[in-house]
Amino acid sequence: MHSVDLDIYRPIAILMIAAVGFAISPLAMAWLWSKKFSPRKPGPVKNATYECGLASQGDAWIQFRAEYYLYAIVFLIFDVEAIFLLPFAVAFSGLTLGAAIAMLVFILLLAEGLVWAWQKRVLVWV
Amino acid sequence: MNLEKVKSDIEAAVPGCRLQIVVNGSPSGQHSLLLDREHAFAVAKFLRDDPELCLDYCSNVTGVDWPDTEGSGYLEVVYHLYSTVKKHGPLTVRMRTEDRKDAVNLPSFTPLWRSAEFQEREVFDLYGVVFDGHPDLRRILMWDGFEDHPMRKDYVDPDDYEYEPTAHDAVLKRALEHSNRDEKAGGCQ
Amino acid sequence: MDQKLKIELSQQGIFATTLEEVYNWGRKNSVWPLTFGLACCAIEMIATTMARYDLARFGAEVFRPSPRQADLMIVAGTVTKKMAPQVVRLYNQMPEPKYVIAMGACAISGGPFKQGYNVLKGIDRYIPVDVHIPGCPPRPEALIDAFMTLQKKIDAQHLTGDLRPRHLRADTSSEFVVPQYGAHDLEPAKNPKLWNITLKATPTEPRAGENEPGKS
Amino acid sequence: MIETADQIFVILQHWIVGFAPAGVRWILAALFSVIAILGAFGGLFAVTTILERKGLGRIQNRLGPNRVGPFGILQPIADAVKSLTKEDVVPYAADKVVHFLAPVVLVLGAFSVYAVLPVGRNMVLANLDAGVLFFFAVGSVMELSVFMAGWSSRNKYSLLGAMRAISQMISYEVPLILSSITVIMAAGSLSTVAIIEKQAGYTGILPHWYVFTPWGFAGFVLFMIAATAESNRSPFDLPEGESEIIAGYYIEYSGFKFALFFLGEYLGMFAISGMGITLFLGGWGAPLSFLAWVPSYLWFFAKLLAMIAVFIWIRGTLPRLRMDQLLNFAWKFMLPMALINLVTAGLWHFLPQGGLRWLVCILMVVVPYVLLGRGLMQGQRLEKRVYQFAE
Amino acid sequence: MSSLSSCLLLSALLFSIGLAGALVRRNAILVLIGIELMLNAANLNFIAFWRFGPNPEALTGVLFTVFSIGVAAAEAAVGLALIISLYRHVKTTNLDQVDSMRG
Amino acid sequence: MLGEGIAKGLAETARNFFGSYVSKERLTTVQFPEERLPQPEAARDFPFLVYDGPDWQAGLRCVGCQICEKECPPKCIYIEKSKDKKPDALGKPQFYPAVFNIDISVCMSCQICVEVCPFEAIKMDTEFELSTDDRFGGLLWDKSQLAKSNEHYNKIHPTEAAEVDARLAEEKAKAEAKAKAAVQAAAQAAAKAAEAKASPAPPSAPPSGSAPSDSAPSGSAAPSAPATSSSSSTVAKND
Amino acid sequence: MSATATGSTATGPTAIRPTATPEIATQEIAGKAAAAGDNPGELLEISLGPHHPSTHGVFRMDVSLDGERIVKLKPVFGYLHRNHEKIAETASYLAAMPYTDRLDYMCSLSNNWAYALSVEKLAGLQVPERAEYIRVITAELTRLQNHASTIGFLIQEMGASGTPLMYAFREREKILDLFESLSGSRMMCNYMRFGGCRVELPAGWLDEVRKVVAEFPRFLDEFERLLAGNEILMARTQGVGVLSKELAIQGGITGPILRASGVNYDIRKVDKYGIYDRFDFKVPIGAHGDVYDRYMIRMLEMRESVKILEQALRDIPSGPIMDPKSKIRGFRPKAGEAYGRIESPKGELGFYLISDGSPNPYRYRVRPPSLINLTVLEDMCRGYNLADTVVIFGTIDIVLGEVDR
Amino acid sequence: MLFTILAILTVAGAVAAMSFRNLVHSVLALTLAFAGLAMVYLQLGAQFIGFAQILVYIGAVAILIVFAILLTRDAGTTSKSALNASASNSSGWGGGVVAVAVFAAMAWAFHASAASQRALPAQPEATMQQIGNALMLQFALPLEVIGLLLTAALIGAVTIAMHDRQETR
Repeated sequence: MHSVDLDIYRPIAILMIAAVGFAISPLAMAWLWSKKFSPRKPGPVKNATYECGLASQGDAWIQFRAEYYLYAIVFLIFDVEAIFLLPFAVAFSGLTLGAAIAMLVFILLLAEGLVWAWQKRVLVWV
Repeated sequence: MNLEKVKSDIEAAVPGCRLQIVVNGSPSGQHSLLLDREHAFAVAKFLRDDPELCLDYCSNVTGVDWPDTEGSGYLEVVYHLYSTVKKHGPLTVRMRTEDRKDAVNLPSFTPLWRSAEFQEREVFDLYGVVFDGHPDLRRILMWDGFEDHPMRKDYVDPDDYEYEPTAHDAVLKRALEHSNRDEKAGGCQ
Repeated sequence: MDQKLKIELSQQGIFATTLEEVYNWGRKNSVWPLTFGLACCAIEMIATTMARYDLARFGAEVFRPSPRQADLMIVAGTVTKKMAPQVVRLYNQMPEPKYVIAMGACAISGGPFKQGYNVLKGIDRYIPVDVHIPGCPPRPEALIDAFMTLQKKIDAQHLTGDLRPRHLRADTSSEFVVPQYGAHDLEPAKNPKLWNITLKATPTEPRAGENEPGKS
Repeated sequence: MIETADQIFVILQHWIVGFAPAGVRWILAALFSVIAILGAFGGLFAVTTILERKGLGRIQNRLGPNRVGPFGILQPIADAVKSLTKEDVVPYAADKVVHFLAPVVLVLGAFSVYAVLPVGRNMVLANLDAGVLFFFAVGSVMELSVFMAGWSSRNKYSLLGAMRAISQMISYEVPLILSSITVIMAAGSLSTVAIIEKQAGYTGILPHWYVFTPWGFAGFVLFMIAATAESNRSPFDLPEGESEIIAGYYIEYSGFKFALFFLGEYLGMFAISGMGITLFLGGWGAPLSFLAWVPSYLWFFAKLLAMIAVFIWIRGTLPRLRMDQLLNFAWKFMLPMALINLVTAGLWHFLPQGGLRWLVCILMVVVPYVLLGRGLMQGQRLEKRVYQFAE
Repeated sequence: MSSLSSCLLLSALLFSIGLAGALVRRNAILVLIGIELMLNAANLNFIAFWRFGPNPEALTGVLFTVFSIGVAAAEAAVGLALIISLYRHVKTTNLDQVDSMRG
Repeated sequence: MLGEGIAKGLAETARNFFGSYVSKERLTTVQFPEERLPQPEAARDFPFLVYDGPDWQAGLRCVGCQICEKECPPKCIYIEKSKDKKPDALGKPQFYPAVFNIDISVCMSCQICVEVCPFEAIKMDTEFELSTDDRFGGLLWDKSQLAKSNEHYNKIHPTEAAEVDARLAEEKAKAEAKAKAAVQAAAQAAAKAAEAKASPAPPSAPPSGSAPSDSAPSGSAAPSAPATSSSSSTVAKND
Repeated sequence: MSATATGSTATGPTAIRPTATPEIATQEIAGKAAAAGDNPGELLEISLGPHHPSTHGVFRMDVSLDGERIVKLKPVFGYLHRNHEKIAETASYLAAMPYTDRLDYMCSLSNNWAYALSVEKLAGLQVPERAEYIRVITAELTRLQNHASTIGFLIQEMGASGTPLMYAFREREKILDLFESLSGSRMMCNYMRFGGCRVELPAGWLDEVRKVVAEFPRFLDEFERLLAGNEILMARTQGVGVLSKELAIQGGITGPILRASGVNYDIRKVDKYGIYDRFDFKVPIGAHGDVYDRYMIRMLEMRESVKILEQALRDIPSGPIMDPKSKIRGFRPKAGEAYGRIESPKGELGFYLISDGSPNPYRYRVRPPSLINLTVLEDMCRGYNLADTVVIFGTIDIVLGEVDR
Repeated sequence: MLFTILAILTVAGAVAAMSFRNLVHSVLALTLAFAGLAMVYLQLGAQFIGFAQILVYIGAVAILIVFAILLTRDAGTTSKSALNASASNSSGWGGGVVAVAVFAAMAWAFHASAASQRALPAQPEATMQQIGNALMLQFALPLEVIGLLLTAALIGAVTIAMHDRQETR
């Protein structure tokens, strides 16, 4: 069912494959170099986690504060808003004032969420 | 600041304390006040809080080792006190431990002057004076498992002088001792 | 590269020669030091990277704070016994090829502080040092000079053959013993694999006539 | 002649592709463009590193690298050779697969966005209908790769760096998209090519770039600030904040993997600058009408280099923000400004042409700027202080 | 070979995987991931029916998907917030343990 | 207004950037191996031993008194005093350092050895390009490496060296005068004695005493040096 | 107390942090181990240092982070403990002088002066007037270069990619050139002696100094244009790391940090050591005690130092530079003790010497400003960000050689 | 052909996401599934939806999940009991059976349905312009509703997530 439409993605696919190749080929070269000339020598100290010259104590994978999450929520909401704004923006020049106002209301709704979060001191990093 | 007057003031304020003026022979003329262990904290508190003296700033804490004095010797801690308000000083006060082995306890002045915190830890680390009432008395300069008190006069350096191309005097002696030890142990190679 | 070396290399084939040249050229011109200052010398090391002396001209201003990305450890200052394990660990954590410049008297031998109980008498008791710069502290120019000495040293290294440097050999470890804190001293007090001088260190007798210290 | 110079790469591509059988022509054509993109921007990365080092050097009263090759231009090659031959250390504690994938994904994401970036007239890999959306969508993959790097290293500093990186990138993505929506509103298309073509033409000698409107200017500034943050450039370089968290999320990366992170970051910077150019600075268009004879791709790269110079200049001047200030700035200044700017752009469309439109729109931009700026400063209680002297 | 039936098959497969995950895995976050997968399967259905449906000009399917994405995002935000809140109280995200702690 | 200070800062860096192309003030880099800043006269790096005349062994001013060894704060000097005496530049028999080692891997360039030396024998050099990969060979300097001529000293510290030379010349003149006086006194005494004894022995000056009478301020080689240098070189061979 | 010091210490936006009064200060130390209980996140235990780009060498802080907020901070010392005091006690009085250069290696001449001053007190030596002027000139030059590079490092730690530091070092090099032509060494000057100075000034040196001093305000202006009004810098520094007046005195803080907290205590004014009573200069006093104040106090102090230098260069007399009673070899002060202190760029630098009549000091003690200024580090950092810690630490301006000795 | 590859990618991602022990790995696999699905959308001619899928799901939802994982200490250290529970729990088996049954039912339904036999119609036009017009003209009210929903979700989620924030300040 190759419709004409799909052709446009082909170069992108090739670009992506090439990009992966671009990243992997030097790594492969480096690997070959290490095989041929400069052997890798892992060791318990060398491959230990770096922590300012000391032996690392405790795990790094710990539970973080919830503050990060609040920002992520606000971001998610506005990211979704962008999804609605984009088609609107494309169609904007052909739209009536009423449609624009409809979008303004939409934006204001979300802005209200922002203002609420602002006033609730959600956007305060502790 | 007249030391005699300070002494009498203290004696009036802290009954029972035994003070002694230690005369300094050098041209600097900085005579000092020797406090007894039992009343030292009270005296220090008086020195800090007395509105006339108002020695709110403890500048310097020094440990001194006197191994040869008075039989078994003693450790001494010297405080230099100033006033940021009256802008006078230094008032030198000193305390002595009983001996250098076991009875090495002295009252800590850290609760009075935070600035003594690290310095007292240092004296503890390097001289082995134990400060009672210090909130966090750990070694500060040497590592935790270290056992000696290196600033004492009778401290013996670790034996790590293998290579000493320009050795002489005490250094040479140590290096020689080292090589002798190595020969006994079958050579260092 | 001297002539003899070239001939020797040409026997290994022109490819290897070119490869070696490119390899050494790349390594010597892209030496990224570790951001690692210990004491007084560190200030002169910083001064070397500053406007007047500008180590950047050699492509070496990329001071990497993480040992994983650094090539050169400039031991700039006194290594105390309390610090020595950390220095060795950092060196171990650097990827090969890695170089060490012992900058200043303290790093080489303990320097003026070597009589101290907490001072390591030379970092080469634990890690191999490529270039020593005497001085207390060495002038920034001296560090640049040492840097160029290191570049020359890198340039003279072989990629193949028996003379190749340590990091190209599979049989040598790139890790060195990290000393532990002991009750009186570090344990071990030296890395015997590195610190095995065959010199008779001291005169057998004090002030004994013609006996020469420092020479065997 | 001018036409030929402008289209030389396009003609070359057609000429080469012409030799191939019809079935594989598209592959060849795509490969030609892809190799051109990889080569051009990979090369630009090398040039930028040396330019940055030399430029910073000049700002700091010194010379910068000048020993390797003439004027030090071979410095990046030496660095590449060194990185290639450097040992690759993967910590034992690390999550090895993710650790390996992170730089690859970063480079993949960084390169993919070039698909919709027109570097010259008729020189775009894929003129997508939703090109700008593609740019932002694929660009968001880079956030994930940064997280992968920081998390998989299992290092405390790298994890802090990763958390910082994600917080920062998500916070600035919203103003980034919102400020570019103003342009989309004006251009009526998400296609990058169409946006540039909308900006073609001149009034007198001045071009019709969107940056020369009140909302466009504000949008451009917002976009570039957000772009700086998105590409982790100073003063928003917190994820790798050297003086705080040592090297941030790539602290445990060595050898060429580390170089790939550098590459990815710079590619991201070029891409986002290129998008800024496309949206606000007329893309490949000449800045003055009588300069239109210069090939279009040269204009694009000239503008890109100018943007890079600004990035370097800013890096040479400013200290880093703190995390809370960074987020405050994003949410309490950038986002409201972007929203207001959106409204301004709408207003611009509905107001009749003339001086009033300019006045209203400028006020719409400047007044919130001043107010929000002041609010930001006062929220932090920032002030210039007067000091007293004793005696 | 892409046709409506294969799209629907993929959608059904995704839905089932999501469902299986949501039912089998006991970690709250994984359950949420499963739910996200199910929503995605639904989105795929919208698109497939739009593409192969009777009047693709209407764009209803596309817009439905847009809205669905919005709803799913909101769902994810609230769901994860709940999980975090839950974790804060019972210090686990394992639903069994949550159950037992409640009981 | 927000951004004002940032703009000011940007202007400042831009000024420096463009200034670096026109003004030396804004481009302070000295490209070290090719360009060098002149070192000030007082510059000091590591000590060296001054010798007068062409022969370093004979001309060393050091008498092995070991004061510098004792005073050296990091204890980086090692001296062994000779057992015999050699005539120095003045011709006076002096001890000399049989061994004189400085471990410059320890030396802290503090100049205290220079200050305490009563013989102007040890001075500070300005050489700093000493980096080496040879820890034990390259950084322990013996007498032969340390000895540098008075001309070298004059070159690196002209003012100070001139003062030193003048002072030495003065001392030497004094010593000569004293020696002469002594000789004369001896001669007179001898004459007296002779007179007293009424013997015809001729008054003769000791040859060694008259040797440095052709002295120049920068201390040319003592004529008597060849006679003793052989012995000193045998000692030095052991270095 | 000056009139300026009456302003209350700033509470600022960080009022969440309890300002430690003397009474609760000790409780706080005692309660340091107790972690903040009610935080929702786990604490991330990180050691900053000993190898960290912004710990000024080999310092270490064991930090507990809640997110990025500091909950607990334990300084760990000793990584540069080079036994300075022990070495000095086994060597002659003179031999300790070059070692003092290496205490605070940014400002060796101040250290020289402090040590010389103490020995002069101990032995009762008189310093000739010209030598006093030379000491003032060198010490103030030292202050200039130290403050300049401190601020450079501070901004570096805020993340500027070296530019301010480079500018600071550009000026520092000029001053180091002066030191080198005076003493022979750039950093380790070893210039002062008991009872005077080692060598007479080289010809034309004072003119060189005049040139540098005349140019220095231009650099300060440039620095101020570059940074003082910068919003990012203000945001990073204002209200950060607030140190209250009471806690500053309690913690024995000295130097610009103390004055930034609003205490008028400058040893140059209090002790009037040397000839500082002859110069007309003022002591800038801060009101908030935050990082910005400490930064600005240093900037202002540099301007005051330039003023002192101008006066000293104008007035310097000719004459001898050494007390004739002083001698280089065989220096044996009478048994006794003396504590001498100066206002070094970092704070009160004191030397406490006990002599037993032998050629080497019986007890030789350095009162290092850097170490004691660190006493309140945890109090200043607690509740702030990781990024702030680095900046707060930077404004304390420590040099590890002095902290650990 | 292409569709098959994409479908396999998507399903593999989904299966991996649901079966990895390490939650972060799960999320990364999930992004793979999302990406595969996005490509399916592209293949079906819904360009906008495809990219929106990437932007929202990979760029935002995955990040959100990652945050949630880091905030609940499940990264890499899924507790053993949880694993055991998933392996041996009878309800787990039951869940699997239910899922398979659902799949079978749906697959049968799709297969049997008449619609699925329909031939591929011509490529519909779905330009951004049209989507925008449709959104603003036909779906203006749902837009407002979704705006309300998003705001409500923002407020709700934030309220839930920060409920003990005041105490810590």
